[in-house]
Amino acid sequence: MTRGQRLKIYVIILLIIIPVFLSGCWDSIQLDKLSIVSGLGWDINLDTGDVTLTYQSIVPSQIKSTSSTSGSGEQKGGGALNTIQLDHSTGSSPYDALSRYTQHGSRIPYYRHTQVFIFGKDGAEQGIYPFIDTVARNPAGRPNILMAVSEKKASDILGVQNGMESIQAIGMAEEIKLSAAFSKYPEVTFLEFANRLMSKTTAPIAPMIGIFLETGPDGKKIQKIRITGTAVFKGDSMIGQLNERESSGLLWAINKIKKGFVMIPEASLEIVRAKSKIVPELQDDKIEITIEIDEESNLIEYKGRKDLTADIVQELEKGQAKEIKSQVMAAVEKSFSLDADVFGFGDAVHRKYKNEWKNLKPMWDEVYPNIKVVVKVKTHLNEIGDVNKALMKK
Amino acid sequence: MLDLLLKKLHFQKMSNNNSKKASEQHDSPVYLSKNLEENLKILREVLGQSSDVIIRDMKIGTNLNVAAAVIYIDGLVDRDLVNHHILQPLMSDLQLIKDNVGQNHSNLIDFIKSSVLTVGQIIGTEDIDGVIANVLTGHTAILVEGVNQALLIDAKGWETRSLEEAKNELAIRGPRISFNETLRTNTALLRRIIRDPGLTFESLQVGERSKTDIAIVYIKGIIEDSLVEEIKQRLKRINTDVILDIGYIEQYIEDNPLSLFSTIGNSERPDVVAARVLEGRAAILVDGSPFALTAPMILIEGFQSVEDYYARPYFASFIRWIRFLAFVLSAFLPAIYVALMSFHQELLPTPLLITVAAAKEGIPLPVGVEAIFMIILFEILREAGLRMPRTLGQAVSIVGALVIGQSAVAAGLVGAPMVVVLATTAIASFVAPSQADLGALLRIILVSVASFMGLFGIVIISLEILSHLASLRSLGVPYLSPLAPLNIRGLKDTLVRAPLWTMDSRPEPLDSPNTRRQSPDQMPQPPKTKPNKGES
Amino acid sequence: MIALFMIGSAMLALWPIPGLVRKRWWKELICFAVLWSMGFIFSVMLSMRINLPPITTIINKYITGMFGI
Amino acid sequence: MLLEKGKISNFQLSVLIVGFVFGSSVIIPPGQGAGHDAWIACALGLMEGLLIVWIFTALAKQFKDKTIVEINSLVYGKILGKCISVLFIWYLFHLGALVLNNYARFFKLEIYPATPKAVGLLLVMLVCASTVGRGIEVLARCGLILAPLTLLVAVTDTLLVIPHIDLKNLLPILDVPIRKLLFVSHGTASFPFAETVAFLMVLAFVDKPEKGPSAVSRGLLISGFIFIMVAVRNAAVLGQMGTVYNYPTYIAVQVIDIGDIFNRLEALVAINLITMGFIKISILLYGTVLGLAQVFNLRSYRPIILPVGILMVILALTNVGNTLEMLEFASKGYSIYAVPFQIGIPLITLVIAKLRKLPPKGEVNS
Repeated sequence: MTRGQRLKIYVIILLIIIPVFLSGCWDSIQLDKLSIVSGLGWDINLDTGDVTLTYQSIVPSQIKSTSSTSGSGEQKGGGALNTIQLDHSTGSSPYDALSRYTQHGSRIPYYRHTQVFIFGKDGAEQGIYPFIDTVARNPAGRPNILMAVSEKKASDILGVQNGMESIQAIGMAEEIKLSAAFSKYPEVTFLEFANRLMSKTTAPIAPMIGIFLETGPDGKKIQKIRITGTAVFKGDSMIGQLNERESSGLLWAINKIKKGFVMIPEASLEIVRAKSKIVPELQDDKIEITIEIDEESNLIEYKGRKDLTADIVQELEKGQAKEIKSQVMAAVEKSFSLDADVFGFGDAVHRKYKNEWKNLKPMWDEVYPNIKVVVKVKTHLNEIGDVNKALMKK
Repeated sequence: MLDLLLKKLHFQKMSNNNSKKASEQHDSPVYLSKNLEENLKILREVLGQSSDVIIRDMKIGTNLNVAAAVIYIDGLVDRDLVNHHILQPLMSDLQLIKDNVGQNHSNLIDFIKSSVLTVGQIIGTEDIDGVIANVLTGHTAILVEGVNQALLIDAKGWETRSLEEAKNELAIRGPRISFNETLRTNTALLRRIIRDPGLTFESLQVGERSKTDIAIVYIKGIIEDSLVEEIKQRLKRINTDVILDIGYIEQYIEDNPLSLFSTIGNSERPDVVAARVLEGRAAILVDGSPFALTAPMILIEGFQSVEDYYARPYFASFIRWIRFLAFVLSAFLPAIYVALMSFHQELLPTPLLITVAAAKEGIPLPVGVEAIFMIILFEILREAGLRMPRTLGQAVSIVGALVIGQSAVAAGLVGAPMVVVLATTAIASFVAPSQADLGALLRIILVSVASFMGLFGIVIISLEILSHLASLRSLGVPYLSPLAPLNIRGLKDTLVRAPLWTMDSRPEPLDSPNTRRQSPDQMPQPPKTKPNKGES
Repeated sequence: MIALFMIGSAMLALWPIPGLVRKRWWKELICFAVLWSMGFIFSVMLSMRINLPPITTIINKYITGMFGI
Repeated sequence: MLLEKGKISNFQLSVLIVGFVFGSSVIIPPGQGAGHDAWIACALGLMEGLLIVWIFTALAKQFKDKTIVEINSLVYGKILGKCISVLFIWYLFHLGALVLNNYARFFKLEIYPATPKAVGLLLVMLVCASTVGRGIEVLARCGLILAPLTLLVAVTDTLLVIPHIDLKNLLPILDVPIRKLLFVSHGTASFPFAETVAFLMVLAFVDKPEKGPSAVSRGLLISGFIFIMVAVRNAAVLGQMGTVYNYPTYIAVQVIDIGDIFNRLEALVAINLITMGFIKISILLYGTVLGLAQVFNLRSYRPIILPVGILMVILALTNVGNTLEMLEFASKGYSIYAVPFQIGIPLITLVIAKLRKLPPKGEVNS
């Protein structure tokens, strides 16, 4: 090897090493310097207009101790909040509040694993655009973080220890997902929320979370959280909410039914497959929307005490269709009264009639409550269960 | 051939300042004189007073009137052979012959050669340097008074290790045998597998003082000729004292000696070497080394195991992928872990992150330092386990298991996840043992870069490695072939191990003049069905 | 920072120059030296926070002005 | 004096084209300006791109074994030819700086907010420079390994994101005004498809030059189809937000969540960006230094790789004031700025060469 070659090799090594090592670790941060924020709550003080952010952060050392002494499970459900820690900070804007975290935290908050954003009802009614903007602008805001509105202040909800999960926010996210999986309330990610916000006509929605009290085994009251409804937004501010029935009606209409149950007076049916379609029809200035629902179900509960016959099955199918229809209509009525297009009828019209849409769009608020909605439900009962006769006849 | 050796010998003598006299004497070939005493004097002078040099004076002939001498090196010759087939015929059998071969000395030596000695290979030489060189390699020389010619008898025989089972390249199916340290044995092992007349062992001697025998193995007609020439050129360029092992040769003839990657393969198994030679490669055998070098080598060879070809194709392909995966894991896993833990925490699924964060709590070292500490600890343990006498190995493993596995975690020096990562890495690195040292180097480089730049650093270094690999050639064959440059047919033995009957041609990058290695369409077919006995 | 650039650039210069001088490739050496010194001056300016003109922005302004997009 | 002794096969050329076209478009999918009609813009842009490819490959086919610099010297004469060559080389150089700038902005925003841009760019540049120094063959081999991996990742990402796809988001088709659509699709043609004009520096080293055009268009088609797929995917997954995000692909992949395990895969996109950007930057750097070496009649292009690379990094660091100006340029100015280089120089050169009946028949055969 000649001297030149050797020199070259040294130079290559230096050229590679020097930038790498001098560059140091600008972005390197150890896990024990981070406070992993699992849930973030947003409240507005109605008097001052100040924003209060509530961080629910994970306390790793506690998780370590609970997992190593796994016997102490009975503490959960009403026990002390040891795996999470709540912090509040107040500022004039979301980022102002975020920046004040440094005043009371020992670790840098880390938002890339946040599971839910909770908006206090008061705050949501004031408009949450500043927060949405911050999340969308910031690379830490992932598109599939769940959004929810709390009946009370978000800071209260985030403090309630919830069931089996050691991290409350994860539990809450799972709860929302479960309720959506069983077609009770919608599961709304940040991306969906932002998309509805962007469409100008479609109203954003989010599930609502409330606290209820339960009597524990030792007679003490235990706080638990439950999903109670669907918040309806107009633009970025909340204007009303749908109850349980209306919420599932909404889900039927926007094709978000996965599994779940339909209860009719004589029986309960388990949904196997459901599909819906919003078909707009534009004639002159009249808009007619047809919601076509196609559903298949299994029978899982029959109170009739009769042997099943084809007639009864047909009756059940009809009853089911009626029930679904009434749910959807309830949601439609409510949305008309709120004048909020939660179903995305506007977008459906846009998709089909893009030229006419230009005129319709500015006056959608006036047009919307006058839309004629027709619900067509096709149901089919597949299975009747493991028994084919009633166990006890009338 | 001999000329070449002599030239080398002279060159060495000339450069040898210690024996100036000798160098003056041997400037030009020195021939034997007819005077035995004189010959022996020169020999004694050159070979010195070494105790293993045996010069046996004797009188031979019917009347015991001819002085002669047998010269050999004790330990290099088969004593039985020398005693019974050289000394005995010379000293006693020759007496019994009443013929009048008597006084004519030149007749005598021809007679000895043709009728007396009962050994196989005998050559005559008139050159004293030739005598010395051959005696040093284990020949036995006979000098007779009045004759300027010496007989060199091949009666080599020394203690060797017996043939043993392969220790490094294990296979469940397939032959067990491996090379040993004797060149002849090794060539015989190959010859027994390939009985093709084209199989050629070309001999060279390398090493100014060691004069180690080297054989280049190839099959005429299958190998591309320029390849052999190139290897010969590179071997001839070597000018060093001694070749102790084949590793010396490897380092002297590599294409890119500064690369992390070895561009010359090695194997201790005759079947592997035979297979590679039959693909159109050359092998190099060195006396004294139980390994053979094979060249050219491509990257993929490191991940092929001999057993791939003995087992059925599906599992072989699967295992080959496992080997790739294991290598990638062994090189990249700690680096990726470090990058994820200190830069990209968002890339871990949340539950995993929480678990890891809990384990990381209270550990004082940054992950990068932790990883480097553990890697070095592991390498120390591995080295200790290797070098330690067998009986102490157990102690090492106990201490290692305790130190790494238990105490470090319990003391809160390293996190449990890091131990899991390192253990996975360590096990993965044993899957492709030939690449283990490479994996260790890459691992430490990547971990250092990852702890400074995260995934970006890892990718940048990987790109540099890739571009380096793409630029490597082994004796003109691109190192990454058949992947890049792409050779679809070559992929049959790269990404999968296709059934043997589909691999009709030799690897294309080797440019073999005889590309076809079997007739196509050999897929086994069941016999055209005769009606089943039971049914008819 | 400036010192870093100096070291880096000096090493960069060390790389090909010996080979070029040995081969007596003067033309290449001049080319290298010109480009290298340009890079050196610019990087020193950068590290001293002297703003260089944003070329792309200028091109963009010119083009959009010309075509009135 | 041969500056480049390597030869690449036509297949390798196609693969390089794929890698090059992917380049920084891995994260900035073409046609974003057309909203959910991006895929139409993409398809139209692909067609225009093929047209442009036809022009410059015809030129390269006319002059086998000649790079654009040598062609220019033949067609326009020594002085004028070299002036035009320098213009073309400036384009390659500037384009390289733009790609580097994209690179730096992405990493600065999404992954390494605290690390100075210069460090990352210098590292990338070092790797590119060392690869360029090893010649076009090595670059082609790297492409052979990297491009299929990228394709695989792009397709896998798309498959994994299928549960989140809502094809309704693509409706109504042709929602944007035609004029805007055409402008955007021309923008799509100029970035990235017609940027393959840089291969005028590479086509000379293809082993079967008569099949060069088909190899280039094949590569363009493959990457074009992937882009159409990506455009459909992004629009269908992200809906209207797809038009707002700077890096929609990166966000679309973040949506993936299969069984709570296969999630947070966006690193794959970032890795794709590094690898494909590596190929694009390397080719542009290669074109620049080779062109410069030919203009100045150097005996080797290797000594000037690093200085040119450093200059490219400096240009990348200074060429725009802020991200907004860059987006402005990418969506408006660039599609016009690129026309003289992508269409003008090859077309005019081709026409003049045809008129002057260059190259003379005998020379080609030799």
